[in-house]
Amino acid sequence: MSLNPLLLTIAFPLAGVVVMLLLKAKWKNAIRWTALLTSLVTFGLSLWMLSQFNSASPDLQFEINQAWFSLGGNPIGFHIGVDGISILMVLLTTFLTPLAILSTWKAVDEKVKSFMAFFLLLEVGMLGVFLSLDMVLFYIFWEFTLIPMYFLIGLWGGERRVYAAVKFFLYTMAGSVLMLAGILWIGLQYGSFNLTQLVGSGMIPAAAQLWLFGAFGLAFAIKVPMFPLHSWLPDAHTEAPTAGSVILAGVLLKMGAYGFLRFNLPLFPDASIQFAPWMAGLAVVGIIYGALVAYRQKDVKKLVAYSSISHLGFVVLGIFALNLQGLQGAILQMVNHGLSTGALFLVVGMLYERRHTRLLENFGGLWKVVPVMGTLALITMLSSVGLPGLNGFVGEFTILLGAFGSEAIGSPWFAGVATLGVILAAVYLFHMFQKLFLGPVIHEENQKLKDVSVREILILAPILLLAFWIGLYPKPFFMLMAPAVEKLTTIIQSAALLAQ
Amino acid sequence: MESGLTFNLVPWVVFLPLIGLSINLLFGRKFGESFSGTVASLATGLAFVVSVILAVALANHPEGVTVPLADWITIGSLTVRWAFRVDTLSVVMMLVVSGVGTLIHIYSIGYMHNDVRHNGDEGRYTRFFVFLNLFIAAMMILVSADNFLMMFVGWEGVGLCSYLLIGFWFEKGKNGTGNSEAAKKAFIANRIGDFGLLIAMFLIFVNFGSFEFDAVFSQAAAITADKPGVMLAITLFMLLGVTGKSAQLPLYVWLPDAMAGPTPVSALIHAATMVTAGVYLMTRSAAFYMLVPNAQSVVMWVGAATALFAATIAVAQYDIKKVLAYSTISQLGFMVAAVGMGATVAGMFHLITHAFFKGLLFLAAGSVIQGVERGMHHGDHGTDPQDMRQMGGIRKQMPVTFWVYLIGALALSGIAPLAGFFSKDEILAAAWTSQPGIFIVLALAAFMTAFYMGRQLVMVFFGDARSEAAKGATESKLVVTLPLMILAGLSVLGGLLNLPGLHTLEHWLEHTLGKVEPAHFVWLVAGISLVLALLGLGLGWMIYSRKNEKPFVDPLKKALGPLFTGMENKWWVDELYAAVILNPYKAFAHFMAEPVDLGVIDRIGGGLAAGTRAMAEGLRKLENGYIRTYGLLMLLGLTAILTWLFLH
Amino acid sequence: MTLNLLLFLALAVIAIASAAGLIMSRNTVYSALFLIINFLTVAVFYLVMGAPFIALAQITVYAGAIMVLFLFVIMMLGAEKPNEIERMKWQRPLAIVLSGAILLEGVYALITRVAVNVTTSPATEALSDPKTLGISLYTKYSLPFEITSVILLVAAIGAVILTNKSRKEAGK
Amino acid sequence: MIPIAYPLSLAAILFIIGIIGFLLRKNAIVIFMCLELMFNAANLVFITFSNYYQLIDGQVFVVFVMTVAAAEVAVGLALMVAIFRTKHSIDIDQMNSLKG
Repeated sequence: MSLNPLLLTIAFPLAGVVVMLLLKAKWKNAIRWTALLTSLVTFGLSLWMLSQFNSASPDLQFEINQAWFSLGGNPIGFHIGVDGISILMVLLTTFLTPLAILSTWKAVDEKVKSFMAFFLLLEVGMLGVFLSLDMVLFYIFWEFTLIPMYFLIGLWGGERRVYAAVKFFLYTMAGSVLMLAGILWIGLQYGSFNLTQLVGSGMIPAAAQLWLFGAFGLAFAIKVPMFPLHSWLPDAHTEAPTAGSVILAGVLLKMGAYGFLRFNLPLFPDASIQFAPWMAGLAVVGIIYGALVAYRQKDVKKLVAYSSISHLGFVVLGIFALNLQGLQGAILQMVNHGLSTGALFLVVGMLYERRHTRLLENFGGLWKVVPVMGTLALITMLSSVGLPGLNGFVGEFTILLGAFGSEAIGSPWFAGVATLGVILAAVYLFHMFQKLFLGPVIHEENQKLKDVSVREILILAPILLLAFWIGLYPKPFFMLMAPAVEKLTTIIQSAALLAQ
Repeated sequence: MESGLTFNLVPWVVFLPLIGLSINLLFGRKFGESFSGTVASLATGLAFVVSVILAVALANHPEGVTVPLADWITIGSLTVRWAFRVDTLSVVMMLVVSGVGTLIHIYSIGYMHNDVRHNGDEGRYTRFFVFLNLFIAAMMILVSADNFLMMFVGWEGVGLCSYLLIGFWFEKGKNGTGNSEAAKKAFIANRIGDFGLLIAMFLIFVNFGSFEFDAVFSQAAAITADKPGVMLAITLFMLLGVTGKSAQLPLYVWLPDAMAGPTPVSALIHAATMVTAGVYLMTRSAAFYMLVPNAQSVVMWVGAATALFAATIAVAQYDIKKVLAYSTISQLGFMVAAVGMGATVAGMFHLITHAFFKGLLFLAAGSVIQGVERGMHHGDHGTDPQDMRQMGGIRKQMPVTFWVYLIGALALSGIAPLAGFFSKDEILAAAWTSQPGIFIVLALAAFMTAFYMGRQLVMVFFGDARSEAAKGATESKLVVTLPLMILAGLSVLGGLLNLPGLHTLEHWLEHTLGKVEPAHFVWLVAGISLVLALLGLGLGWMIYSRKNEKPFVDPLKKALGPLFTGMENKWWVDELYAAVILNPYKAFAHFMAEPVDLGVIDRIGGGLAAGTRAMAEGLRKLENGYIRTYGLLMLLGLTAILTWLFLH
Repeated sequence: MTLNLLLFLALAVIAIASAAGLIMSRNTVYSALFLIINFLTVAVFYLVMGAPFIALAQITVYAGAIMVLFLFVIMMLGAEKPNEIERMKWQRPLAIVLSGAILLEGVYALITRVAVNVTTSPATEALSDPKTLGISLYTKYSLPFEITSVILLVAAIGAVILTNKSRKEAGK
Repeated sequence: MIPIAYPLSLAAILFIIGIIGFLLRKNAIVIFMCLELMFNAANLVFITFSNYYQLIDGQVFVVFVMTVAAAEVAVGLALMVAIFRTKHSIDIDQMNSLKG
């Protein structure tokens, strides 16, 4: 039997944790290097997985299905596998983790050992979520990610960290409990927890789909987060340490959107079609609402947090367009948002490290003082704004195009109003850039800020290079996900045909 | 030479400026100013050479080709390529952009040398040329794109460059934030336009199934017959995009503020090239507009109204660049009106000549400004080097600048036989034959154009110097004046492009735009327009050459009274927008952020938590720590269970 | 028959009276003595119902050892008489009402479910022989029996630790 | 012999008296004794039914109850002593620091 790349990818960070446990807590640099190398090797392993991946096939690959225990006579297995949708999420996770770890080099100096251990455990959890094919296993990983994140916010966060951590935990927990009920119901009622058996089997009748869609949807909608379930996000983002914010925005939020793609659409296609206009409506409200609220924030991190609500609104809109353009655009936009918003948080983190404040009013004119950082921040901001040629545009445009012509949503008005978000994004992001980097230097403390170090360039450069790549030549990404997405649309279309 | 191979050169019009900016980005600061300037100018110049080669090749194969470079977005039925289109229309635009662009690059070498010293940050010299090359690249993408989406890349790209260059001195301006505010305003106003363009593109894709020009335009007639409403929506949303980019009513407000950018930027982006992108778009999509007469009349009235409205404001401005800015808006109005009337060739003709003379005027104005700056005493902050009220008599100190300015002003006013006369006359002639209402509006605008140019000429160059700085002004160096002279030559000769009777440009463009019946040269119209121009110039001369008291008070102020105040204050449009859009938006956003988000939505979760807490508080009272109470409760439970057992 | 009944009634009266005395007496020492009386009377019932081993264990272990321990602690703590004023106003009425209700329910159950003619049997050899009890304890109930021994051990150690004064002070 | 209802009734009465004592007295030692009284009542029931069913198991359980009661008394009285040392009181109502 050859080595399974999935198993290696998911298990390697654990090995790093074990090594780290053997190190003394005061060997901070050794711990940092261990964490960084572990995450880099994990990234390498995921690239190896990509090289072995057959992108022409819509099927799940590298499947492992190891029986574990059984519930109500139905086996629950350690069942993992990867397809064109999840592989992008896996790569995003393994790509962002080393960068996030690198960003903590100076910022985290207390309890480094536990920080890094939590961080790698978080990576395991996230990979598990994206790779699980068994509903119970998925739920376990889903909840597992909460624990390290809870501690990352609660122990290394800002002033209101405990409040934010508890809020984050409770919100997510509240949603996922219903999902657990849904999972158990499906497993016991329809005789399987195995996603591959359930998808496309037509076992779940349309009437049951409605409330199951709601149960799963609530958990995912909180995680995404969709309006009006978002209020944990600004607090969590603001209080989390930079690396935490990066992973939170970059990957954890994607778990919600991924959940919609992996569970709601293929398991409940009838309900998805029925709810599509409502979900799209909420998404559009989220787009506009997030943009409006972001504009009035005084704290940069809060501004970026609300911008996430707006951006994730696009993702949900694309998903519930239920057509190829919308879905592929949404998946790409998930990656894009991970990169752009992750990079924005990194820039904000760099400013915070220098000035120990995140209030807009304490900055201004920095482009003159730190020109290289200004330029990097500008590109980051532009990628978030969706400037053509950068990654954000390709995602947003395809999503809006898909939503505009979507039969499931049924009206071009949704996409039309969502397009207003493009204007509003420019309003709040250019407002932010102006307040941070343009204008005169008003504060004496800002005169002598240091420009970016080599380490910080190393963090941002890969993200920005990817941003250009996706913006200019997204074809490889679309090719990678196309077969899996086509399979998904086929499931939905056949459900729609049956319903008629 | 094999023309197919020649056409394959087309991507280089984009690559060359990109290479230039990359070199400058990496090495520019190391090798200094002259290196940066030369590299950037060379890159743009080579792009011009490529454009010329393309034009020559196109002369033999006027049908043009599409040169695909790579796939961009491929999802299901959606296929968008990076593909370049070489046809007569795009090559004309390429020539204008790279030609005028090269001259302005050269001019900038000298101008920016002074400008970075005047503004106190020499490090930004290279950055300027990086941005300028980026702009050329984006503009080239815009004009050479083969599909709407790729064009949109250039469309937003030039918007970004405009933003960056308006905010080039981002720490300057009113309160230190004036310039960055202006930059932001420009980008957002453009984004509002882009919103329209995006919607138009969605409609195009949903109805036509493609973004490629050929595929779309070939179906236009069929779709119009099928869904006339859709076509009206497409054209009107596209018009919204045009009003943003080409500074038409109601989105023109960003352009005057954009004058915060260095003067070469105003010349290149905000006069000669970027702002004409809207006209280019409508010319390119003429196949749409021809089919929807309602949209056409909207377009022409928007253009004509803008032409007149902006001209009235230009009359009462004191900032030398603001006058030119409003003049640009007004002239863009002419072009839009022309395209609206179906006179696409006339529109393109005016676009080209306008690029010459307005580029010239801006550059010459820059020369004047720097002349005045040089005349300023060291440490003199009282003089605004752009304020015409503090100029006067500069003709003697800056003879070259004066003469080229004169040529530019006369061309803009429409004095025969300069370039502006022919192009404007063609538009007026088109209006004369079909739209008398439009003709009257445009003629009035033309008269006012001549008037404010006369006013400006007199205020800047004639009479006595009204400030020490103006008295001490000195002529600019050759690197600055040479491009001026070349542009002046073009402004004189530009009319040859489409002389009545020859219609060279019309024949060139008909390969792309189809046969457009050229407006007959009407002697009456030409006469009227010439008389109006002379009348305007003369009136300006008469009013402003009289002796004026110090400080300068505009003679029109007494004559027109409140009307002048209105023009002086730009009809309070900025204030109106602030009151109607900006402030309500801010207030609404604030309302959403604080009362709604923090007050209501955040409290949903918080309320649940508070409810749980209240419940817990209530139950907590039971746990009072007295063992005997617990015993009692146990007894209560026991009794209850027993009772229940007995009752069942 | 009647003799047995008379004996029972007499002892029952004593048992109830002593129980009442236990809870009503102000002096803790008296309470303890009342409890001993109660244990003794109940021990007689055990004897009557053919459980001599239990009866003797009751007297030696309960009435003897345990109650002595009680008295010992009472003496040690100085037979303190806490203030018996009730501060929780619902406690007394509710306790009495609920206790009455339970009693009524118990009586009701006895009346409805237990026929009067069902009587206790005279002592039999098999049941009253301690040997039977021993065999049962060491065979059928050997595991619980061992656990009980562990509990006792733990309790003994626990009691020592809890009252170990020096260790507590050292911990401070 | 006597009807088994009698000893059962007696057990019930003793138990109730124990409960009332437990709920109404504040002296911790008396409360302990009330517990013993309730054990006793329970034991009585065990013995009664052991006799009625002629099974030894009832007696076995009484043995267990007795041992556990002995253990409980040992620990309980030790606690009492420990508490008395800090609080100088065996008023049960003063031991109320464990509350919500």
